[in-house]
Amino acid sequence: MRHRMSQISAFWNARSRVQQWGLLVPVVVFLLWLPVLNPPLITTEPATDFPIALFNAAVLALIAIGLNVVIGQAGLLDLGYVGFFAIGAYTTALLSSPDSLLGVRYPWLVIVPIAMLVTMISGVILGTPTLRLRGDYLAIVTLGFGEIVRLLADNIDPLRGNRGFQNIARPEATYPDGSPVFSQTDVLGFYWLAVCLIVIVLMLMGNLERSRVGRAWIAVREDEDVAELTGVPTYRFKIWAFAIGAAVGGLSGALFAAQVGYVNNQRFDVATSILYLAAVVLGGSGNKVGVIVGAFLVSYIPDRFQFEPQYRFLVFGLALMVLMAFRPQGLLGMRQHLLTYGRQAYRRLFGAGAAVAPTGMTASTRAAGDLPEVKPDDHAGTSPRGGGE
Amino acid sequence: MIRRRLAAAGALVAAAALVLSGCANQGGGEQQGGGPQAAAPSQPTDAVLPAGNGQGRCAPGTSIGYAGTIAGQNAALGIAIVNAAQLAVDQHNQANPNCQVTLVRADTGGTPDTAVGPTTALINNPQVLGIVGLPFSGESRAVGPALNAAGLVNITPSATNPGLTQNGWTNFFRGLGNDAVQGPAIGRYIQERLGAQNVCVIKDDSDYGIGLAGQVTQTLGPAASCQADVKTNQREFSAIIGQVQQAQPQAIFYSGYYQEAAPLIQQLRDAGVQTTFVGPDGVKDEQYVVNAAGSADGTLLSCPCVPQEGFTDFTNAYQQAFGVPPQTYSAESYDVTTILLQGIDQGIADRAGLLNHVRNYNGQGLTKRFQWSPNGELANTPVWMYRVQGNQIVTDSQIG
Amino acid sequence: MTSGDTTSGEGLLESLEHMGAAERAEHDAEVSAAVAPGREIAVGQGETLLAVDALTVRFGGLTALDDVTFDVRRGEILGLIGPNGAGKTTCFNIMTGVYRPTSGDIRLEGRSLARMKRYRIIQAGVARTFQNIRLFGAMTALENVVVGTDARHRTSIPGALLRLPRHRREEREAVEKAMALLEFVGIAHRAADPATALPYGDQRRLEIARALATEPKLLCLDEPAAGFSAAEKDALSELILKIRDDGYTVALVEHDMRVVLGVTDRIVVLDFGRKIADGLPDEVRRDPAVVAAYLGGTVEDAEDQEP
Amino acid sequence: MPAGGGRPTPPQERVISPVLGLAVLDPAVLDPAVLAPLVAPSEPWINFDVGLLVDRFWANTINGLAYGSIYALVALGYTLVYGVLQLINFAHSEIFILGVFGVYLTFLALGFEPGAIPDLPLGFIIVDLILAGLVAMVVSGLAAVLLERTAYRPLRRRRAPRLAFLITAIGASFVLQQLIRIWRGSNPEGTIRLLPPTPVFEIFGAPVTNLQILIFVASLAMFVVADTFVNRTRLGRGIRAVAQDPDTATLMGVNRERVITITFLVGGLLAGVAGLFYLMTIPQGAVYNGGFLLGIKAFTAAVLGGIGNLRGALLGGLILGVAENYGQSLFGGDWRDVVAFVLLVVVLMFRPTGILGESLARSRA
Repeated sequence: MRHRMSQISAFWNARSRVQQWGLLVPVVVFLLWLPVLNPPLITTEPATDFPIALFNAAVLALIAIGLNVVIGQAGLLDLGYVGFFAIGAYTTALLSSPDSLLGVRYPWLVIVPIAMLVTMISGVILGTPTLRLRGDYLAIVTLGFGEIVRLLADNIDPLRGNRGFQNIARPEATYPDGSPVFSQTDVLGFYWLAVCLIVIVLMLMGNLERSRVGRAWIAVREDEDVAELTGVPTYRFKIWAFAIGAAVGGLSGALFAAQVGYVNNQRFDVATSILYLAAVVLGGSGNKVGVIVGAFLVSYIPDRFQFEPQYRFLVFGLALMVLMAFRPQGLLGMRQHLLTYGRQAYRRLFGAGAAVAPTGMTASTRAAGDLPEVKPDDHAGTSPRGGGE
Repeated sequence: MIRRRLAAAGALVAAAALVLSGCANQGGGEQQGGGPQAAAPSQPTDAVLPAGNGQGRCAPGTSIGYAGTIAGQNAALGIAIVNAAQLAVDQHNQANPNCQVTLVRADTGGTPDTAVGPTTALINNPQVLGIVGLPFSGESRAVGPALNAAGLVNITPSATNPGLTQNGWTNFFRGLGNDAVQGPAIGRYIQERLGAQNVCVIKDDSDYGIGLAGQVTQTLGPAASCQADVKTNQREFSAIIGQVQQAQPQAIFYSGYYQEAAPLIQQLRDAGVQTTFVGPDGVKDEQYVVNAAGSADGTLLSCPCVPQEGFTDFTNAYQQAFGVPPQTYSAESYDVTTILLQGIDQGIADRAGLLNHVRNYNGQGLTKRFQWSPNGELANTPVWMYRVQGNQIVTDSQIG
Repeated sequence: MTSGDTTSGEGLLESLEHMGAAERAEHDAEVSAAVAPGREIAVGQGETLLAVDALTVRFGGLTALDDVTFDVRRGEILGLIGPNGAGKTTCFNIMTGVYRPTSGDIRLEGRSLARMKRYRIIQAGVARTFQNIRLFGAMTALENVVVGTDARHRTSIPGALLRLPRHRREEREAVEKAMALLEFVGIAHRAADPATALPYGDQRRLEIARALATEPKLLCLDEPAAGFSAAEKDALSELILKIRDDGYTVALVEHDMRVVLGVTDRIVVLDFGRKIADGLPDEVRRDPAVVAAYLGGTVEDAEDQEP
Repeated sequence: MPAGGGRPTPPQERVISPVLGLAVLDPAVLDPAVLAPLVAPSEPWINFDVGLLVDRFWANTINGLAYGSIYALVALGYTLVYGVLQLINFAHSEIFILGVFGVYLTFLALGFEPGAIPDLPLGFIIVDLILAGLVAMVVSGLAAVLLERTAYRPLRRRRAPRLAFLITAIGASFVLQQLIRIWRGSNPEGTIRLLPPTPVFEIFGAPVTNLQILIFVASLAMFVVADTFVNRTRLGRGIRAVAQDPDTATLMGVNRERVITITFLVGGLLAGVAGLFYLMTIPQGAVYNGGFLLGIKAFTAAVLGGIGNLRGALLGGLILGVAENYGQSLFGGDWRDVVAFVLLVVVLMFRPTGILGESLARSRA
């Protein structure tokens, strides 16, 4: 499988951007059409509605893309990401549910930017005191943050705890026959919306990745001290990573709240955060396509194979362990393209005819997913504190 | 020094409360006149049973659905319900060779987000004519609008939040009394029969616990003099015990489930708080008695469920089929499944027909008479008080 | 490590070998224009660039630097030498903000660096390499260098998200410049390789290129020759001189005396955290205090000691 | 009577007494007419009950110290492993709950039955408790070593990145939890209590029970043993050496793999003891997911005190136990966990490496 993956990856990296888009468009169209096709072996019915299963997978994919910014790119271990998802969902609920004390009902499209802004701000609020902490402290603090968000939803009366908010706004649109495009049970519209959002977010994230922002994140992940000593304002970019990751989390929360139409404090617990983490790690932390695949597997497999829901989490835990033992970099290895004009630069370097060679060559080493050689001190985990001593 | 003297005085008051409550308890027992078993109703002679008259005819593949948790959180409750529904369907199919009904199970996981997909699958399955479920109020809220839009009749055997029938859904029926029935009954019981004028209401963080606590607090009025909150899965209650010790109530009402109630009562008793402890149906479970490790004796447990020990046929059949005695809400589930099966036997083959059947239904079940108001509440909802005695939950009296 | 010949500073781009002399000269001019834009060695040469003023650093009870004062002058290569534990790297760490001075000050063109944030120090114009090579392993060589150029970039997050014109201009220039720098240090042919896949010597060169990419006024090289063969050391010396000639000021911590004496314009000697000598290489090698510090032997003896 | 149907109470009807701490007693709050039946905020959602805090100060302190001792024992396991491997051993909470089950199953094997408290002479009970504690230590210790061997060692062999260790730990945590669930079911085990707490004496009017004394003293003793082991014995020196610098330690002849095994073993043994004390305090605690929250709290305690630092773990555990209790009295029972996590964030803001600072090795230097 490793070989196959690397072949695919090499093939992909050898394509020009136009060719890549040419290949991607049919894939996206196929994905959009998938719930309509409802193919016999792939469908999750009769256990659960197939379009809803796909929609849930898409929401998880969106979450994974956002979490990937934090974990995969900036290397910040966030165990409380569900908190941002919850804030997005609750913002949507508060601004549109009749149960809300605010007493307003904004349209969903108006709420989405607000929800993203609110989660971004909460990301900054969480990040400001905590992002000066080293990795493992950050992990436990973010875990605490996720719990705090859940507990606040529980404890603060206007957030209605377990009672929740009903009748949350959905995007408003109707098919020619007058039936709503976006409804709770007929989620084709929601699914298409989710896929479109994923594509848009992917493009934007790709733009970020191929800029000083993405490079700063990777630099922080690789060696924070050196990043700073190379002129990267690490603290600021870590907060940006949190804020941007949070915004995507908020977006997915708003999407989720709209489809279900109901939000309460269930499902925003640590276990859910860890599920998100698993999606990212399973597919390949740092690889945007990888985390989408990971999210799809984490969401779809339990829906598809409901034979023994008893053993779902056992299988899940085993899968994580086995995967880490044999393929710690995830199904698809980590690889970012960090230069907007990198392709041109490499091609010019090796001449047009040799365009395939360098990418192919490097891709084979990278796409095999081999992480860079681990330095001994890295393994022990002690990141050297000082500069060069 | 002053504090110590106060504490001593507090102990006296607590002791007095204990004596008082003890008396009240005894009084209740005497009023019922006789052993606890005598209070439990036996199977009504006119109860409608799943078997019907054996003449049922329906199209092959005709199904009813169960939507609720099977493997998720709090699965035990869901399993007690789905088992009883299965029992009803099996008994029906055995007695009616020309009408073989399938029970389609949809595992909602018990949470709102996971409930939508499986429930939608039921909605999209044209052979499903009616649904038993959903067990919890939260998930019921989440999928209620969709079920209503589909015109799919939906009888819950256990969701007791009063708000569920206030949504204007025409397909939603409740197979038991809601918290607005149980709560005031408990409140009155505490005030009138226990004579408590100073009550601590402790609630958990569930929809159920909060809603019921609100009802009880309202009924108690100023007597509800202290309030405390616990969290699901909390196991250590020293702070709450401190609060109770400070308030020195004459009764404690715990609004929540047995998982937290058991350690709470045990730690209360360990701390020397002997105040009468009252719990709702969520606490009424054998596990409560076992887990309280001898501290549960004297606990009063209310339930909008009718004592099951009298329904020997049902209890035996359940025990035989699943190896365990029926649990809370099993009988309710059995009853509402029977009502759906009745409609199918009468030749109803579409959802609208079955919905109509339930809406106009008037018949005796094991647990009570079933006849619904237009918004889906039962007209007649008995509430019973049980009590823990000698490490057994025994029937005390009907309180509403 | 036998990569000495492939890493020598001569042009290594395959394509360059097919160039004519004229083309080549033109190309080199382009490269150095990109590498050292707008630098004029003549202007200001010899004036104080970095002033280390009565610098004292203590860690707990240990005094790493004790009242050290020296200057780095514009356009020179300053050697900073001394036995192990003399405080050389500590000195670098203070210059780049890794540690903060206990007392005393350090000023770049009159601005104090003592309390400046690290990345601000880089932007102010001090860049460094590391004794134990520290590259961004998940990046290609080219990307490593581009990270250095980012120190001078102004693109905002929205600018990057939406690919606004400034972002596109900066990106294009960054790649151009980074390629030029790779060529300058002689590893342009490895531009597309992961940094960690490079041979040891090339990794050192890559670190230098990354540091140069931040457009420093002062480049601090921390034992750049460690682990090098003789041929590699010669090539490195050549590179350091070339860097100086392109208008940079260089501070060099190095154990290898051949390299130090070969390239430095001036040497500061530290011993047990104190400055014991400061002068031209020839003066320093004859300084009795320095000789005494090096195990009582001569500096020539020390040359033979591999660190 | 369910008039509200989920309608919120209009804001002007929510009575939050301006007098802090007396909100509960405000008659307006209790006026039924004010309360909508369903969403009725029959109390403000957060209290500020200084009176209760003062009143319960000593009781909270005593109880917090006893419960905090359990945190501390579990925290020691986190801190030891972290000190040596820089790994958050997420599965340590499951090692702990295995210990709890070890105690429980020993009770069952000894013939105790769930429900009532057995009537046995004190001597027998003590022997049984010690026996159960030993079994728990063996179970937890073995499980920890086994976990290390099967989950972490292969990763070390492959020099896997750090994140891989953490994910494996999370996976192992899931697996252990689910194995217990499949084996013992998802309901808590029936309660078995051998030693009901009885007050022995009072401190400032707050009763101190035999159980609290036992747990606190025994935990301190375990800590001293662990601390002495790490500081005074040859194996302990090995642990410190590896914590300080794994490579140098290896060069100096320390068998790193052996040290790691020992570290996990010691952490497991301490978790086993914690399991005994936990089940004695919370007899309903034997449930498959019962270790999760306690594990997170214990890890919080370890970080609070300064992870990698044994004394930090003890201090952090005790502080967390006490602070949680104060917070509950002050803000209300449902704010307990919030208090714990906010405390963590606040402490880390001012002391980024915890109260006593990091490092198993350095704190001893």
